[in-house]
Amino acid sequence: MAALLEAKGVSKIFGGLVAVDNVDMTVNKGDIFGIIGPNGAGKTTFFNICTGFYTPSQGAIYLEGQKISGLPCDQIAKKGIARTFQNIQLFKYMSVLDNVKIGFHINTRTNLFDAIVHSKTYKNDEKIIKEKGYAILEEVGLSKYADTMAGNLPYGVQRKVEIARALALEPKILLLDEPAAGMNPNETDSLMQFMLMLKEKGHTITVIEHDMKFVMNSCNHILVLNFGQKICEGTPDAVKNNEQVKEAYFGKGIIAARGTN
Amino acid sequence: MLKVENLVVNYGYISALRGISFEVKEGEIITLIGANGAGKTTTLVSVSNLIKKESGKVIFKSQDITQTPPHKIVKMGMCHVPEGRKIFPELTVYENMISGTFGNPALSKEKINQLIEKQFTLFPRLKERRNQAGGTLSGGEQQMLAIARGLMMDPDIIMLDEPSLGLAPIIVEEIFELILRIRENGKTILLIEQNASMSLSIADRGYVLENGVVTLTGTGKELLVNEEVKKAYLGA
Amino acid sequence: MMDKLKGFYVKNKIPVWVVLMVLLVTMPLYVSAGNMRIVCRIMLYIILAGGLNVISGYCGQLCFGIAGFYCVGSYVQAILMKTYNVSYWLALLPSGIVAALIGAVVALPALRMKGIFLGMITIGFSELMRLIALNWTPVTGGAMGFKGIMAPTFFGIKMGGASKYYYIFLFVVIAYMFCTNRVIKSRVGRAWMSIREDELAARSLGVDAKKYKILNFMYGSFWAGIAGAIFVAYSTYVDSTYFTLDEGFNVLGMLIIGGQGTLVGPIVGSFVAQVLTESLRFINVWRYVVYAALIILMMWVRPQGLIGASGSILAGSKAGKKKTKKAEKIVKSEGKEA
Amino acid sequence: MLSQYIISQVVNGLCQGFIYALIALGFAVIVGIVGLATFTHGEIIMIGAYASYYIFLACGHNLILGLLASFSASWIVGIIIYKLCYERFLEAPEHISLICTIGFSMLLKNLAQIVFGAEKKPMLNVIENQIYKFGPVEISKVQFVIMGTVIVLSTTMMIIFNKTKWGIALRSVSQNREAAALVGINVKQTSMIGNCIGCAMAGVAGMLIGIYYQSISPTMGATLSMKAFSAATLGGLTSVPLSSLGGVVLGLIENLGISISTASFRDVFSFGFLIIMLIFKPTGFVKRKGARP
Amino acid sequence: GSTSESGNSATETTAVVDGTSKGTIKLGLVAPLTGVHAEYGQGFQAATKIAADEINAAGGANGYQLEIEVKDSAADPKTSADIVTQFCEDKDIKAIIGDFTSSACMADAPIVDQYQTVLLSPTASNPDYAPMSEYCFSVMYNQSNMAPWVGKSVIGKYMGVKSVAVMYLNTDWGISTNEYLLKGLEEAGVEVLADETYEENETDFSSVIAKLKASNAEAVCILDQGNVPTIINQIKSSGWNPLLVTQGPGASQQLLNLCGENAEDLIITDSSYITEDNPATKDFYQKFYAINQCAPTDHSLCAYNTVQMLAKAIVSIGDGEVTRESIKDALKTTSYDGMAGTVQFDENGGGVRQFLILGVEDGKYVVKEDYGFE
Ligand SMILES: Nc1ncnc2c1ncn2[C@@H]1O[C@H](COP(=O)(O)OP(=O)(O)OP(=O)(O)O)[C@@H](O)[C@H]1O
Ligand SMILES: Nc1ncnc2c1ncn2[C@@H]1O[C@H](COP(=O)(O)OP(=O)(O)OP(=O)(O)O)[C@@H](O)[C@H]1O
Ligand SMILES: [Mg+2]
Ligand SMILES: [Mg+2]
Repeated sequence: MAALLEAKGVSKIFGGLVAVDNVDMTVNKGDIFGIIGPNGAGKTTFFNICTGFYTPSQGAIYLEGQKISGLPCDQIAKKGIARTFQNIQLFKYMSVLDNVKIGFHINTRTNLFDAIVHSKTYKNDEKIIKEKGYAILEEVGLSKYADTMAGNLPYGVQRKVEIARALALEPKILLLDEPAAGMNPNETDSLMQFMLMLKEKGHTITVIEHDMKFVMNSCNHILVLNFGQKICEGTPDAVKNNEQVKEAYFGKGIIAARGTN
Repeated sequence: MLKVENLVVNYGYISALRGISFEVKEGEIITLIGANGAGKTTTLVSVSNLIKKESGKVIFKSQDITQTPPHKIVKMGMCHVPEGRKIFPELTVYENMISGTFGNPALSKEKINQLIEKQFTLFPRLKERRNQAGGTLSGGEQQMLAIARGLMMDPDIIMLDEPSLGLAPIIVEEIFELILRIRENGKTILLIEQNASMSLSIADRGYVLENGVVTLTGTGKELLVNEEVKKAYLGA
Repeated sequence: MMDKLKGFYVKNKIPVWVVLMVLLVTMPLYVSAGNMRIVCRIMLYIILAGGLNVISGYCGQLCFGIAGFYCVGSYVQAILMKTYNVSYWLALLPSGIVAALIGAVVALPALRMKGIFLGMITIGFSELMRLIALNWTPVTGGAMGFKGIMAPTFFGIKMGGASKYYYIFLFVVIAYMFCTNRVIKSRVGRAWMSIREDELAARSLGVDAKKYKILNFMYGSFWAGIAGAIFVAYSTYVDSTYFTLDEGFNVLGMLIIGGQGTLVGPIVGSFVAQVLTESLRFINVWRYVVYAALIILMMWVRPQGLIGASGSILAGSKAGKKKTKKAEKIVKSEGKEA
Repeated sequence: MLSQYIISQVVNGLCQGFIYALIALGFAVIVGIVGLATFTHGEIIMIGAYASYYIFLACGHNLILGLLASFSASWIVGIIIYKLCYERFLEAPEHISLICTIGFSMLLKNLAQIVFGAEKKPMLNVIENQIYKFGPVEISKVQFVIMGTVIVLSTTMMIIFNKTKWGIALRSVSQNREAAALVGINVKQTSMIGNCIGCAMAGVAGMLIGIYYQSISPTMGATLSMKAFSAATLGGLTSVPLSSLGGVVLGLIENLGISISTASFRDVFSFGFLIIMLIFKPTGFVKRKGARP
Repeated sequence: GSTSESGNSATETTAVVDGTSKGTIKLGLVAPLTGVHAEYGQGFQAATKIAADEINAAGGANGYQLEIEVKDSAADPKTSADIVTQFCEDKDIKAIIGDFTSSACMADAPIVDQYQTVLLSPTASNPDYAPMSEYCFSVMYNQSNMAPWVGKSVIGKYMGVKSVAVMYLNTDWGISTNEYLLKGLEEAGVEVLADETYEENETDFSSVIAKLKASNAEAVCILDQGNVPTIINQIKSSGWNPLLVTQGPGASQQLLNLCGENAEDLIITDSSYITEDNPATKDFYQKFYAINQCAPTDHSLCAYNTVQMLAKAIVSIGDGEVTRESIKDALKTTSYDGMAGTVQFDENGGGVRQFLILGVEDGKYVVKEDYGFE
């Protein structure tokens, strides 16, 4: 399979702190690619580099063989990377539908003059947004919340809205930062089903998560970071049995064990 | 120690809590479980009096604290580690921890230094980052800081709102061990967790919240084996 | 009260508009010339507050310097008309465009900063514009000002005097409302609002924040420039004292009283501010003391402005103090399912 | 001769810069440390100046009494401002309290014109006009007092805000009020006292400015507060010593600019400098910390 | 403080004194009672009231009682123009007095031209203002006569200095005064070593003063109004002691109060000096003080003169009908001989006044040269 997203020797340094240290990564089309690692290992920072919020101190990121690091984040979004945030960044005072509508930004063309004269472009765009917007909400199971203000929703639902909004970009790859945080096991489970469904539909997903059950059962490939460095990479089983990972991440295993049963 | 009677809280038209009652005795670990939006956070927030209550009563150390301002409640020995971290982004890690001691003026300088060292051994990450601004920490580091800040005041009762949120499994383990250790020191704990199986397994008693009302109570063990609870919160 | 009015409007859209238009068009017939001038002043401030509303209300960029754009528009119109003998109508658009270009220049630093720092830049810019007008004597007339800028003729009717010039103001206000209404309901408006709500998230969704902030400043300052341009020919005289910082604060005050981020906010704000200051004349020097007290009182009663929605990022109350019954049901039913 | 001229312009710039710094101090405390938006600063300066004026009129030129009067008058106004413009809007977006303070400043200004009279009042020879010479540098006694005040106040403030527990409490209040309440800080009281400290500093500044310029008027604060606002912004708002540095730099830039052109370009230099500076360093002299995606 | 009498009403009516009254004539006064220029606007209000009361008490102007309606323009030209329109719309108002700033007056000019109503400003000083319409008048002297005289006769001849440094306000008034002053200085052969301008809201003049000081001029000429005391104080406290001459602020008690000892030896030109110990102005001073609790300035005196001149114009209409038009025609030729010399208008409606050269000695004004010094 072709490499969709590639990182080559990426590092990020804050002052004296090496947050990401010479990391290589290859995400193939159709993957659900997991990134795990202890707190402060540099996972979110790595995402921020992939999506253009940070420029790497060293190395580069490639999307379909094209170098994207150094581009501003909105350009990268246009190239086809959509993301969610670790600490939810919804438009809290807007309705769920409006949140999704803004997600269509890159897929529509209306400019100031189109808007003023209600040109053909404008009408087309509004039609697309309306139809597809509802379709996405339907798909994610949020249609009953369409008119609710996003900030008032429970934590777990907000996470879903963020995913729906990212889907509106029709991205080539979706980066999810701890999507299951704050969800109970049942909800985590349904999120997992949802992700697998997306995968079925041909989406490529990269996900950061601390819930091992979630990661082990959904990802087909896992990258483990510690102190910014890659300490291990491979299939869930390979990672699970890696001593270094056990020591740094799983601890005595009470929780990691849950991943297997 | 803490007694909540018939608590009702509304957000505008929405009723988040519709008459919740529960009790926390000294030295107990109590856990509240429930789905997203069941009202767990709202319960803690209204106990700390951060939002307006419609009706109901909160009694702490046999004093009515229903209308007591939050900072006074804290000074009575109640610590609340809020959902979503809420650390001070522009203060350094060290200053954030110092700010935790405001709730307990009785602490001496030595005691404070001791406490700081204690948190640092608990979360070595924080020690490495002690002069970094709180806002630039990673998500999990912020969560550690929030817990450490809460522990700095050396409270009598500590209310933890999803303390394991965003933490690596190894740290989650430590947190749970820590909770047990805190209890051994004679403190009381009110815990909210998504990971119901873990929290119930260490809890003395648990309350199940559903849509703003308590639907089930029992000891941790009882709830762990309860079919309904199993189905709804523990994951099949 | 607000809801009832809205309900009435929704039911009787067409009659309401017809009555409103007739009242507006025939205004000079039943309002005295002296009061027509106050009406014109209200309209001037509607356009200014409207321009500011686009910048600070819809895009969330703190701007104290709207008077600077107003100044640019005025002077460009005056210079074109007096120095280059361009006709009134032909000069209008360039005045707006020059103001918009200056707006783009101001937006450049705005790309990198927020809040009070941005506010400070706009204050500095506004003062710079005024100082240029004051000191660039050969072009702007300096402290001596610009005089004798004539109102235009329109199909042989000289538009001088408030009662006639009113129609020009009215036309521009309607044009502003029409365009802005369409823009904010489009992709462009949504992009602006997404920047206001959460710039980071907006950028992650591919909204080119730079481009849209520049566009936003240009659009807002364009209208402020147009306001300046039509104002000079109305006043016939202009000098730098018209464009003090206080003017900028006044406009911002009106906007906030009316309600930021709403289409009618500027109208209500400007109307209330002018009518209040005029009707308080009877208390003499106490006028502004009482007016100021009323402003504070108003913020206490309705911090989101007279028209503003309470569930908005600009409102000050936490999300969802007020919500539709429908939303409530949804949340409740969700709770049961879980 | 030329160098003498340059030296005297530099000294003038420094002195004026210290005046700006004096006002910027209080402003930085209110806006930067307590985290409240204000446009009433100029009027508090005026209140401080009038309070000391009436004391000087009644009790003779007693600096200590004047100081007490301006300090307490502006402290009280600080309380009123807090109650009217901030307390209710602590959770609300900034622009709301901003408008309240704009309203309150309008109220104070107009009220002062009615109560004190709209005309200028003389404040002559409170500190005798004595000039000290250090080689080519000439500095008057008042200027010494002002410089001393700025230096003493900014160091004290720096120590209070950075080294004491109360300082940490004050800063945490401005960053997250809910969390501050949860660690046991009395949010309302703390921010009120912070606001009052800022106001009192402005009041004292008002007295010194009155003494320095030898006259006071109800509208004296407007221009000065804009400059203090710029100075504090240059200083990055959150740091008291850097804000006073911002004031001094601003004064220097202005006066050096004037010495090569004319005084009517004063604001062109200061605002021009501010804009250029902010374009290159969007948060002033300090680096804003604590934010990341 | 504000006028205690004005109380809650903007209109000040004076009771009719005797039966011979032919009725009342209403005058409008537009002035900045609030805002940055409130000091002057409130001065206008008090001074016009004093004048009207005096005239009415003496039987009125040609038997007509004068009534003044005051409206606040808040120092905003737009508002000023709106108020002037309201006055013009009110058929009872026969003439308008005001506004304070030239900006406001110039915004008002087209309106009074359209409505053919006299606008008599006490203080408008922009040389372009009065020529804008035949209905526009100003009692503030015209710089083209005055400033060259200051340069040539006062600085050149009376003071006899060889070099001078000039600082002037960057407003219409300051710029035109400076221009004419330089002409006068040139004629007198006085060398101008520095010519500096500054903004109206300036507070710190030290850098301008340093520049003047570096020029080593014998004398400093200050062309300003409100800032003069501050400038004088700052010159003195910088340890410099040049000859000082000023034009613009008017010789008021306020100036002396604000400068204290620093005013000593100051040379100032004005058509009179308004202090309590000047017999000519004592009465006015006291009345003004009773209303405003502060000393009147030259601006207030000008406002007083506007009412007196309108009254004289009305008197000169005689048995003719008092209309807006007849007031304008009469005003053109009116000349008023008051406590501050003779005031009349030039062909454009600009003010022509006579001037004294005054000095300050022991904290008091002393007439150095009488009217007509050339
Ligand atoms: N802007 C910054 N300035 C300084 N240090 C930073 C900055 N951003 C991140 N860091 C540091 O870099 C490290 C990596 O942070 P990152 O957020 O990538 O961790 P993470 O792997 O996502 O952890 P978590 O699982 O807790 O979210 C952390 O130790 C953090 O303190
Ligand atoms: N500020 C608010 N405005 C309106 N509704 C709110 C607000 N905060 C919470 N709610 C609603 O109140 C209900 C209870 O919320 P609460 O946060 O207490 O739930 P929770 O049990 O803590 O959920 P989670 O597990 O997601 O944290 C939810 O339906 C939520 O949507
Ligand atoms: Mg992370
Ligand atoms: Mg919760």
